[in-house]
Amino acid sequence: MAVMDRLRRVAATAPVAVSVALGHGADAVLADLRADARVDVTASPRHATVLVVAGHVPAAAVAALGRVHDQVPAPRATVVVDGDPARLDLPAATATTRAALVDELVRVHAAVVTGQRHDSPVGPADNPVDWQGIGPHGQGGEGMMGGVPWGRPMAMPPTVGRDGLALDRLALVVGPFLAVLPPMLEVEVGLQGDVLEEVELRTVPPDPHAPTPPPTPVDSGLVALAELLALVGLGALATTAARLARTPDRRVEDVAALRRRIDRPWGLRLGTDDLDRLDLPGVAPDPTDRWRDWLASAASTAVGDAHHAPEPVATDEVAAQLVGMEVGHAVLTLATLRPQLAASAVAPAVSS
Amino acid sequence: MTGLAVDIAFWTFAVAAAWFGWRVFRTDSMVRATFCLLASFLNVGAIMVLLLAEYLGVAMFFMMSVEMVVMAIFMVAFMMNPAGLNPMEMVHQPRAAIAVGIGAAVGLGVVAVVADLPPAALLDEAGTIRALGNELMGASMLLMEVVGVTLVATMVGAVVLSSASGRYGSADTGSVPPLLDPDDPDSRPDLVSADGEGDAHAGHGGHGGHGGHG
Amino acid sequence: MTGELAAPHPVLGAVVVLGVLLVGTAIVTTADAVVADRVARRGLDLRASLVRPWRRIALSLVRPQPATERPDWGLWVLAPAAYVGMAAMAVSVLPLGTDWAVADVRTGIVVLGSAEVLAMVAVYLHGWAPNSPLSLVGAYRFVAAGLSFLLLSMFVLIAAALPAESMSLGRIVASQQEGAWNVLRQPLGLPLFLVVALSVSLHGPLDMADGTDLATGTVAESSGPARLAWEFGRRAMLTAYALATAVVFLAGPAGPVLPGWAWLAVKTVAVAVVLVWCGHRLGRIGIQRYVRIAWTVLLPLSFLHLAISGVAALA
Amino acid sequence: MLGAFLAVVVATGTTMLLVGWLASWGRTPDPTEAHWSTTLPVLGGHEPRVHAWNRFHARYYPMALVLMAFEMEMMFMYPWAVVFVEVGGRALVEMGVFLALLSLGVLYLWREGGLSWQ
Amino acid sequence: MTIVTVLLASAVLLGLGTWGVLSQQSFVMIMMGFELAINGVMLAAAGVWRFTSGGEPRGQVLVIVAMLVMAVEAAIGFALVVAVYRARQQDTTEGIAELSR
Repeated sequence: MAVMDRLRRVAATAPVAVSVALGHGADAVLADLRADARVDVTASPRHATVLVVAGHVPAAAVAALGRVHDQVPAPRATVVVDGDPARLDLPAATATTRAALVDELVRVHAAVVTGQRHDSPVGPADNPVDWQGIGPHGQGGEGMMGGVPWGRPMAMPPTVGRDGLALDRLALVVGPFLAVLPPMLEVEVGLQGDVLEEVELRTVPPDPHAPTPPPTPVDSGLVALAELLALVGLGALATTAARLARTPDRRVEDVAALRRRIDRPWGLRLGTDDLDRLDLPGVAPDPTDRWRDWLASAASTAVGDAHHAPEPVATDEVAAQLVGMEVGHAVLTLATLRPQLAASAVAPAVSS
Repeated sequence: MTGLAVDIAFWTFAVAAAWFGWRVFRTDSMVRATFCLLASFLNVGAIMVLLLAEYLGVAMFFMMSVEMVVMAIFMVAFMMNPAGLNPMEMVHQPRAAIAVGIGAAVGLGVVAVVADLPPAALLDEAGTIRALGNELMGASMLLMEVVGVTLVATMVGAVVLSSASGRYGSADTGSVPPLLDPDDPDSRPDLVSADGEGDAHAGHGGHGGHGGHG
Repeated sequence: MTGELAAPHPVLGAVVVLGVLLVGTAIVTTADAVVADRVARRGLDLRASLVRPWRRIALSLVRPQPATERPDWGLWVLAPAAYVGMAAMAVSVLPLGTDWAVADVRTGIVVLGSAEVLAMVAVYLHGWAPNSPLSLVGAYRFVAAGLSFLLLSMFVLIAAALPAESMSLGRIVASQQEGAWNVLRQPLGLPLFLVVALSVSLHGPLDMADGTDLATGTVAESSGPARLAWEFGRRAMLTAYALATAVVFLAGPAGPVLPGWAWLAVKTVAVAVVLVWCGHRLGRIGIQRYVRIAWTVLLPLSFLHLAISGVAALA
Repeated sequence: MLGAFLAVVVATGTTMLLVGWLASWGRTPDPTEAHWSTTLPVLGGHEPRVHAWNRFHARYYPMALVLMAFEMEMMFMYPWAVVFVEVGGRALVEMGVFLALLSLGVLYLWREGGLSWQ
Repeated sequence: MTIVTVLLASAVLLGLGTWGVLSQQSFVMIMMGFELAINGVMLAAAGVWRFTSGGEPRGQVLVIVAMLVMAVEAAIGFALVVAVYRARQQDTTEGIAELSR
């Protein structure tokens, strides 16, 4: 056990593995966490030690937040930034401010790793669906497709597929706290293989009486760029982008330097050049042009030009464009629409 | 390795090959079944190495792994309930099958024991690969080219049969959805018949080919 | 160096192979941290770069592996074991010094190929086992890539066997010492093989199974020691393929003054650093584009490579 | 020769055992014993409606089938490579014809769109 | 390890394969049975080559041909499964029999 104790002490000094649950208007916190070397932002809550809840989480998303909270392996802890843990049904969570966040994370992480803190799961301990012992094998039902093994039904009956092969369709709702998606976005997909056959896109709107968020002190385009870079596996460059995003007086040269490193056929464009072009009002059709716009805007706001807020997009129109895409393509496409989707979450656009 | 070690290794591999071969048909999970078959192949490959057919044995590993990965893809694609979450028996005539299987094994076993094959040991244990190469470049040259033609025919046949739309129109014209319950002919879900929409682009190579329809 | 290479006792050989994988993983992990900090321009705190990965490993060891709703535990444990096992299999047939290998089998390149294909099986199982949608998509994505890069790696290795007149990797090194290094006489082979190395070891920009766009795909449901085992596998596989690259194209242990194993280590580390650097500068390519390029560009290139190597071997 | 393979088996087996031991450390063998809400797959907050284990539509199945036939040529190529220098130019021509033949199959696959997602 | 023991092992594999082919209903499982049987055949061929041929390379070619048969069978078999499924949405032999009426 002495070995484990020593390991725990070393582990307590490791970068804090953080899963970030983003509410509305939390870009600044995300940029802080990405830019800080004391923190590792994980893509899956399973890899995290601490869950960070940032921004305004509407009441409609509280149940989903609880499920993400439980997916962080125990022992776990939650830190809520500028919010009220009780409102989120996470009674054990720590509240802190954006300024003190990383220091608090280091402290909480050490406490979790050394066994001094553990937030209990908030979801049910047993599957609410009663399935055990029903059916000849305990699968919860009769017949080949009638069972509900482990409380979950068999796949939906096959429907007509895009290429005429009607295989099972996975019906999933992805989001609103999946790190690969823009914040507060729920994607309801019918997945056949790795292709999206049906897509419905929903944003979770802020609560009616939610406090108006203060103007974001970061450049949302650069935050979106950092997320896009992380999604194509360029985590180190994402750090650079996030650092630039939170530097209020960033220099044009720095933005240009970042652009030189990623805007090349073998850089970020290796991931985005191949994405399908989009036909949406107010959005550049070419996926690469969309992040080039973010860089251009970041360079111009640095020298004091007026900052253009992104136009909201109609989610059903975006969803229509996603049909038929491979999962990875769809994720990257949504990431290139991050500012627009954030805008439409607050002020939904009407379908044209 | 001495003769005894080789014997022990042989029996280990032989029993493992047979056991995995049996598990193939006794597991609920299709993925497990497929990779049990792979394990059976790997054990036979190991026996081949013990038989000094070094190249063939190692090539078994290589060839059969690829084949079983492809097999797994198709198993999971076409077997309902591929993980066996909801256990079921998908067999018919089980008794007859067992009888025939045992009969085949016993019959061949008797032949193996009774037949008096004249022993002739390997002349050149170190040169088996080179001999195979010279055979393929020499006497079996024609065989190799015939194999080439066969494989091309296989590839073309596989593409023609499996692709969504051939030059004679969509392959799924007139398709019907399956029965939800195999015993109940009325359980066919009432779905829109496949009209081939959405795969008109599948006949053109080279591009991702995703429109906004589907 | 014309005959078969000397071999240590099998048990000692296993220790050597494990040692190579562990040391290689340590070097790759360190290189990864240093390159990441350089690319991120985090300043030149080399000590922080060097210490951070070890602390992360300690963190993994003290974290638990959560269950998913209905996983296939057997396959979930088998997958990382098989994946690292295949890296070990690859290392065991590679010459590790001037005149010795753990196992200089005559069918070395076929064993290397088998290790690669079985590694594909392991990755597939790793994505299948947790019964999670994103992991499953990662597994299938990798199989698409695997079925595409397989042919490249085979053609490249067969081309290397041509001048050696043998499938033994020891002979392939010897033939390079007698003639020119393969990087010179088979110039197309090295880039093609690096593509294979990145793909099979799941490193960026070709990390198809564990991509961050799938919330890390097959590893998305893993935590703690199980995840550590998988990450060890990725880096061990990178080590094995960097080693194979050094042996097949850079004449492995050949070189003046220094002992053979030292030259091999230098060349391997150089290849590994190049691969790691690629991962931090190149974005992940989409799977459909990958498959298309592999079959329509890289496969014809590998035919050309085979022709060039054949003519060069006869000349 | 068998001694060399014994070494391969021992090295591979030892490594697999050790890593398997590491990977099985701290597993809960029975998932029903775990707190249920912690066992849901990672989807960002929602419960999946069905198990992930269903008939998965691999979109590249024509490519997989063609590969299965195509890789059979490897069986011939490895021994060919060993005797290549010995046989000389004839071997180059013969394998060239063989590969050219097989490339027709790949060409057909590409022309029929089998390389793009179905 | 003698020719008899090798042939016995291959007979067991062949018997298991036959049992699988006859008892399974689904196409893909039947193909697995075939492959297992061919597995036994390959083992027998390798054994005969080792113990009775004196190193005749054609014995090895026979094993390669058996592998080839397996690959062709699998490729065409799966393509047929796809075609049949596309046309009839069925993956079992019984399903086809019912629908042909």
